[in-house]
Amino acid sequence: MADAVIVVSLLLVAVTATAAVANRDPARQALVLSVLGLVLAVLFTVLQAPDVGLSQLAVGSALTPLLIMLSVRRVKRRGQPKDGGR
Amino acid sequence: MSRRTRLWLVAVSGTGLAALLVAACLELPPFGGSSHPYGERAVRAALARHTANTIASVNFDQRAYDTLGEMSILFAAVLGCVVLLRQARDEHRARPEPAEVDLPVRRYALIVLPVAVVGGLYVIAHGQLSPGGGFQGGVVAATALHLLYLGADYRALERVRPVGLFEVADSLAVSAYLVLGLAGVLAGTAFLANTLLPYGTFNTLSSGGNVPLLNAAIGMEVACAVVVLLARFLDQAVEIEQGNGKDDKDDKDDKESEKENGKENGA
Amino acid sequence: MHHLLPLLVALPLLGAALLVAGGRRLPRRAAETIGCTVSGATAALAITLLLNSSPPLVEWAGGWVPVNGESVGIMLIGDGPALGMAALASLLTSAALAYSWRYFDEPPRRHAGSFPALMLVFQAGMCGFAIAGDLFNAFVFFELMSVVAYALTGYRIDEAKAVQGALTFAIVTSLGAYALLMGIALLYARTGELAMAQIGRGLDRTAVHGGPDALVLASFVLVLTGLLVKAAAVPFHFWLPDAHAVAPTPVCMVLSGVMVELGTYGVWRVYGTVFAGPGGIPPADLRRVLVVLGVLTAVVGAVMCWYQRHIKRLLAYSTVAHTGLFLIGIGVLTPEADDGIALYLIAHAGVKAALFACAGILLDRYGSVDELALFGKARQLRTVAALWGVGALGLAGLPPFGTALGKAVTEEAVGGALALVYVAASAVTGGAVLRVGARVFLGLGPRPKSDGEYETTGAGERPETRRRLSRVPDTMTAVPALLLAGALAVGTVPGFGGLVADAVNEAGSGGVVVTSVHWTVPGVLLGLASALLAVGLTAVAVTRPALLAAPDRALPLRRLQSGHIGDYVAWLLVGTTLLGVLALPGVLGA
Amino acid sequence: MTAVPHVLPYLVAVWVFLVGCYGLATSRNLIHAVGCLAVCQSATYVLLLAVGYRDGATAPVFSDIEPGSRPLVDPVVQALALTDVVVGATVTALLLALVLQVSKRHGTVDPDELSELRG
Repeated sequence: MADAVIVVSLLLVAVTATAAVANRDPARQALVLSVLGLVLAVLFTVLQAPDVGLSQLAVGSALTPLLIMLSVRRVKRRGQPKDGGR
Repeated sequence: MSRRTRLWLVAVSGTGLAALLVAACLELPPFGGSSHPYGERAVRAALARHTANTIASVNFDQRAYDTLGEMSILFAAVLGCVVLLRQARDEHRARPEPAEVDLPVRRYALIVLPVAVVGGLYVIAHGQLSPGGGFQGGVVAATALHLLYLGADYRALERVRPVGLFEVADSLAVSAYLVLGLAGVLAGTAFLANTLLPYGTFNTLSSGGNVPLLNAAIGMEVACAVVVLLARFLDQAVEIEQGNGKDDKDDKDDKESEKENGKENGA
Repeated sequence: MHHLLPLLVALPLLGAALLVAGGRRLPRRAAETIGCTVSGATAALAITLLLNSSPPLVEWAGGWVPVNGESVGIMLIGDGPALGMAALASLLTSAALAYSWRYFDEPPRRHAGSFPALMLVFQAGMCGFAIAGDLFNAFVFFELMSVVAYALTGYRIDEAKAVQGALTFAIVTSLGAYALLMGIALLYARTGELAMAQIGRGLDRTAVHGGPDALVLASFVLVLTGLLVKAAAVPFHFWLPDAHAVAPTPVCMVLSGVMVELGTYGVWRVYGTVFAGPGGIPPADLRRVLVVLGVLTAVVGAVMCWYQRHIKRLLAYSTVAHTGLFLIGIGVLTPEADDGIALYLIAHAGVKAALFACAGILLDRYGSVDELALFGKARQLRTVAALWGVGALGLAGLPPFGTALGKAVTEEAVGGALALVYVAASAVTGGAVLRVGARVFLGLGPRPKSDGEYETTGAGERPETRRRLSRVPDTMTAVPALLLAGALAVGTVPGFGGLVADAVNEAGSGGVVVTSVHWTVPGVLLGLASALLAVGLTAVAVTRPALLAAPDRALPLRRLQSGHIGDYVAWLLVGTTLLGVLALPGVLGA
Repeated sequence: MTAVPHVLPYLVAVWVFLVGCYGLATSRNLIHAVGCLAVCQSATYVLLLAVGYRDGATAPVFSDIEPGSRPLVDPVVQALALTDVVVGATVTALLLALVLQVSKRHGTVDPDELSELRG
């Protein structure tokens, strides 16, 4: 049972990573990356590494995509100088 | 180099590298094997020092010197981001307009926020017992604080988040970690030696000697570092604007950012 | 004594943390004083440890001294080369901080301490990498020095070139670091250990059926990729000119003077302790890998160096060329060559840092580092001109500079055609620097013309000082003068060469070898030959520019340096595969 | 024996690394390139943890199991991976900061349009 879960999550990691690279739009890529973070966290948990899973969840699926989204926003904001508060 | 040439290069060399790596994978010990000499030694050492979570023991005791390096990377990256994302000569700050937030979003954020912050602190505190620790809890607590941006608005966030203070706290946490390490040298044992404090009762909050202290220092460092990082990026995304043609003079910039920094805004 | 080894890391880090903590209130002068003091104290500590490093020091962080030969802690090495590199890094950091004293670009508002703090963290990273005896720990400090280096390279965010160069540097080096980590993971899978010496023993133990297999080869290739990216060997070198040409001058001094060389040092250390045994990579294969890459690097670096007009970029390419020479030296695997390279490396650090310091003075005084734009403009900077000329001759390897001594010893050890590579590469790079000096400081020859569109000009850069200097401050000339004096002392102080050689041999894997390091007649002649060749090249280039101007033949080579991140990543992959191919015969034969 | 093929986890790590490299080399947007670098790095986590796994073992945390009662997975690789995760996040942050400055100074985040440094 556990083995099947490992195989499935490994394959999911491979697929999501490929999707993250194939998505050429950074905003959408950030979403895929956060999914990748989630899938990795699941994989790490079934590999009996809850510590790493937890930090991957916090970093990979929250922090990194958030930073990317903020950067996308900043880059998009160039050219349209006036913008609202959020 | 044209895109086509580059694609060819990547294809050819990627194939070569892939062949090499796959050949190496076939030589690796089979997945799930049982030979982990270092791992078994680490478990024994952790038990000898009354640390229930072996990973915490490896991170904060056996390989605490690695963690020092890692913490310095985080510290350096924060310092680097502060320097790189400073206000350039030709930029000025624009106060973002306060915006209306949907009530459900606001409620959700304001309810989740304290839960998440407390959860983060809990995860930090129990690092040497259960999965979690300074890193995980620090990131969670710091990210949670930014729910305030979602729930209320940017100015509310700015009031509870004096970035300067967090920077200072960040460096103080780094110093604390270093001082704990240096205590070992002063006591005549080795740097970062976990021999000064009693190891305590197995599986309690104060067990493990130095481990909870180092863990707390890391938790504080990570939390502050992530807050500062996110603050710098939010600054860029929301406040700093290119000085389209106006080319502000330095002193004016100074005044504006001084205002930002003094937090005397009455919003 | 050995308990003090980790202080090489802890001391500068503590200084940096205090600088940041006091950042808001700290006036600029206090921040700079603290920076210089801490950095200097660390340098003093490194030198003290170095003087006590025979027999080599070993420290286990956390006091985890091995029981029955096994430990769970991290090993720090304090032998001659490790502490020598740490001392060199510390001295250069101190020199750079002294150079930037009060004159460097205004710090970010309310962060007066951030530049010295970053430099101190950089110093800590370099020292930590130098004394690491544990492979993962080496990776951690590799990352630390890289991360700080990215931030320092992009420090001048108003400059378009600076941020682009820093980004290129960051992406390529990070990818290299991840390759290094993959290699470490493979080694851990095979041996279950992380300390370098233990991994080496583990490889030998598992290789009972004789020789290395694909796993060893792959881990070797991956680890070397990471280290060679840092060392800037062709074809991993593309980031270096882009980054070093744009980084602030004090940072360039450290980057070119010692950080790049730490990559070469890492190759030497990792091969010697991990892969040198019967279960590792056979010596013949390592020789093939390093000599081929080294010759390629030296040639590409020298040729590209000659065709630059951006002065800092020119110096950066000369660093590439010298990296090639260092790689050849450690690649032939003889104790004599190791000694020679150690001397060469120390003296080169002094000379290169001094030259960058002089280039920085030009930038701050004239707002340009372009050879053509500055033609004849710097006539009144007599002192700087003298320093520049002396530095150029030192780079070319004129006896009695330390560069010449190190080069001569290495040339004798490598022998034959490879010695010619040394003479040619040092002559061409020295000649290029001398040519710049003749044109910029003396205004010799006809006014040169731009010779193509595919190049980076150094004109129109912003000075790094608050405003253009009207007078060159004393610190900015004293620092290069001292550095050059140091490079000269390496070659002239009697007994210094022997000391270095003993320290290197004691740490080497070949057991106790007695080598003699001294000036020989052929060595002096070869040094004179390369210096003369450099002067000759300069004379021709200045008087008859058409003769040596960029011919179209060099254009394909220049087009490779496209500034495109995707290209550089592709080249990194090519280099990794090339490493695999070059080292393959030993694995197939086993 | 296990149902997981012996090399699948390693192959997945290799695949993820190479895919990340491919994306990095062909990227048309620097932010996307930084994302690809993060993908490359996740390969290292997968590889490290796969190396440390052990069939039928449990996490090396003794808050709820008796020491010595069950086999344990390797704690060292987990500590290494943990370090690696944090390093990855900080490097990403620094890279993004540089990308922001590139976008301000060059007005583009397409690497094809950055042509100041060459030759």
